[in-house]
Amino acid sequence: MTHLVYLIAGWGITFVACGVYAMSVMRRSRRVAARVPVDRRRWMTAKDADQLGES
Amino acid sequence: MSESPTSSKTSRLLGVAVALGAIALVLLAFIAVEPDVRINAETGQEIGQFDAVRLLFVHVPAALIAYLAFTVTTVGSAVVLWKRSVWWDVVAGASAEIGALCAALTLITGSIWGRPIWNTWWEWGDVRLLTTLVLFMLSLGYLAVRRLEGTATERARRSAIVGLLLFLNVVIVNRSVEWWASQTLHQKSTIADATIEGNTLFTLFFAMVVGVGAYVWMMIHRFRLAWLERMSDRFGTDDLLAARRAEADDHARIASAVGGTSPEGESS
Amino acid sequence: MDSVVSLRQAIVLLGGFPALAGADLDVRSGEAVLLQGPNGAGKTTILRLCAGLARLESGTAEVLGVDLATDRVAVRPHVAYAGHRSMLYDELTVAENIDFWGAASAVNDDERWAAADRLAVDERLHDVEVRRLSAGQRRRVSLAVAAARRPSLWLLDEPHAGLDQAGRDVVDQLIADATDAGASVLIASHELDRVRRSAGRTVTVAGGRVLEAVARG
Amino acid sequence: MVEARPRVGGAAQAVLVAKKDLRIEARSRVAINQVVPFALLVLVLFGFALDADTAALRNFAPGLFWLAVLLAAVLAVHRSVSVESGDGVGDALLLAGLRPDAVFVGKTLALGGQLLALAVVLLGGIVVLYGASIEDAGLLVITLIAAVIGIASTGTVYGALLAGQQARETVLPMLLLPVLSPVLIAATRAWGDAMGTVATDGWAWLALLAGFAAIYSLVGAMSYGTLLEAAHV
Repeated sequence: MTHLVYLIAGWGITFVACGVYAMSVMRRSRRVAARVPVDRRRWMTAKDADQLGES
Repeated sequence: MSESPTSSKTSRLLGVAVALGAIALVLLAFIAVEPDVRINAETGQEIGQFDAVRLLFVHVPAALIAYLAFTVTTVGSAVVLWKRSVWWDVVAGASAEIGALCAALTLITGSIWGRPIWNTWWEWGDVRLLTTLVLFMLSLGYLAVRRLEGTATERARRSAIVGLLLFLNVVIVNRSVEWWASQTLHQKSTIADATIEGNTLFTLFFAMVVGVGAYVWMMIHRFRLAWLERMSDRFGTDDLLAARRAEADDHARIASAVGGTSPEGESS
Repeated sequence: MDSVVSLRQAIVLLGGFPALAGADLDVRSGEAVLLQGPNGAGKTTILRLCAGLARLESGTAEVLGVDLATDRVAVRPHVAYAGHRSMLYDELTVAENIDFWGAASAVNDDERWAAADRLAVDERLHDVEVRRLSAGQRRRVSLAVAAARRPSLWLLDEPHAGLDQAGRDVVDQLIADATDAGASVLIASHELDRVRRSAGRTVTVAGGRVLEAVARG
Repeated sequence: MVEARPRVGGAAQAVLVAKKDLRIEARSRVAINQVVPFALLVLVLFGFALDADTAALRNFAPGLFWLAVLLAAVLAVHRSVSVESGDGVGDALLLAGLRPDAVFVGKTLALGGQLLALAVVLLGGIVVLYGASIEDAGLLVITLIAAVIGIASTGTVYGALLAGQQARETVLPMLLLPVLSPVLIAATRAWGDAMGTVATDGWAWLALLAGFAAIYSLVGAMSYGTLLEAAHV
């Protein structure tokens, strides 16, 4: 296969970068979730948006 | 690994599908696709991209998602300014972060592809290259604005204006570099090229589907993280509010205990 | 009489901190009210809320008939807010500041300088840059700028701080003139004895709430 | 209860704000004493970097000129913002009841005026130091004005966005310079034509500059009120 080094670099960087980013998001979310009561860890509803947001 | 608090049934299902899609994509890209080799009709030499063509299956989806993500950011910013929507503020921010990552990957994979094919890491004469680079730098600016001090409302308004300008800026930059760069090396012809085989075309299409799936999956998690952050802020505020009210009650109790006069001692 | 300020369960967040945690307050027109309370009680935030500068998080707030939840801007031209900061351009002279702020709020020349005279801004200071003034001199200039606009509501944050005896008398006179003219005055101060003489009513603020209203005894 | 107050017209308010900014500059001389010398220094450093190659310097004179202007403009924008971050002045501006779009126009005019003066000095600089020659003065002057309006309006918008921020000094260049990259490209090309260093249609580039200036002036006037209210003071 020609250009093998370029192929490994291109595909490798892409997969590693996406993986690292996904892991960091999950890690951050675990840390933040610890500060939110369990019953409020649902995903945002219109009602929540009203409470959180602007007057 | 314990379950992420940003997971749900939908996101897990999508995640598994994207992971399987990625594996299938690797197999398709490295096995099903033939290297791009053509014979020059006049000289009889072998020309083409050879195996480097396989880089396009990460480069093209990354570029597609980058532009898709920033479009979402711009739309979200407009809705924030128009309807003061919190939901769209979170979406715009999440999308810009993923967009910046994909723009960076577009530039990196493009550069890696350009080295063997164009014989240069970077080409100043190319409009899409320059536009994407400036877009990447603009998105870093947008993300910096999102990290500025201030309340959630202040941040939402400020970043919405920058987010709205993001799209406008990209259009202006694209126009200007299009005039500026006298020639373009870019693969305008590649996709339309008749020599692209069925397999290559299918794999490219499949890569875009996997890419969009990955974008949606990442958006779900990133959105939920931002939402958790806001919830955490809010519950923090509730605690502070309770503490603040207790402070007022204490003060009232002391005041009534000393006979209705306020405690001057606390004033200074 | 008309209600000039009406706060109900007003909550204001400053960087996530509840500076006001559900404050109720009423001020009628022509009334001078003293806000007292410890540091960090929320007095300044009440004034800033009434001036249309702080954002109401929840509750209701109506000032001069304007609903602050929906329109903070409309109330601003009709109030005068004088806080710890001079609100003047340091690099401009006294006269240039008075002219700029007067012109910005559409106050004519005569009124600008009449107000300056009333607050005894020394004429010799007119061509001095504000950064060279003492704190007391600055306070007089910024009060003169505010007075020239003939506000319907005065919001004074520690108006006596940093002033000499003559300056304090000028402030007292300003408050008296304002109420005589039918304007309302809200004063946050620690100098209770001094302000109680001018104020009709004293209100205690603590923990971001208004505790009780003490009638003039 | 709130009765209407006589209002000053928007144009008069803009002039008022512009005159105020220029008066402060006349007194503090930040632009004259710091920004202009900095820009001239950049021109000299370009000379060192390009090995004092006269032909190269003459060829690149338009680009180096506009790069120096952009770098100096970042400093000028900082100054324009810090004028309003004085002792409670931000509050006072909101309370005075000035129209936000008028404040935007006023500050843009004052900043643009200073940049124009700076550009004239720098033009002298590239003529003397790089041996640049002017072949089409009309194109040169009109390009200068359009570019300066574009830079000043963009700078005023992004400056207001960062008012009261501690991170302003680092974030402003990062935000402003990519946004201004089309101005750099177009103004360099148009001046290249006006100075006879590049065979291109300078007037077409001028059209792009004018479009940029128009868009940013419009966006700035429309969004300035929101930016002032969202400023973290």
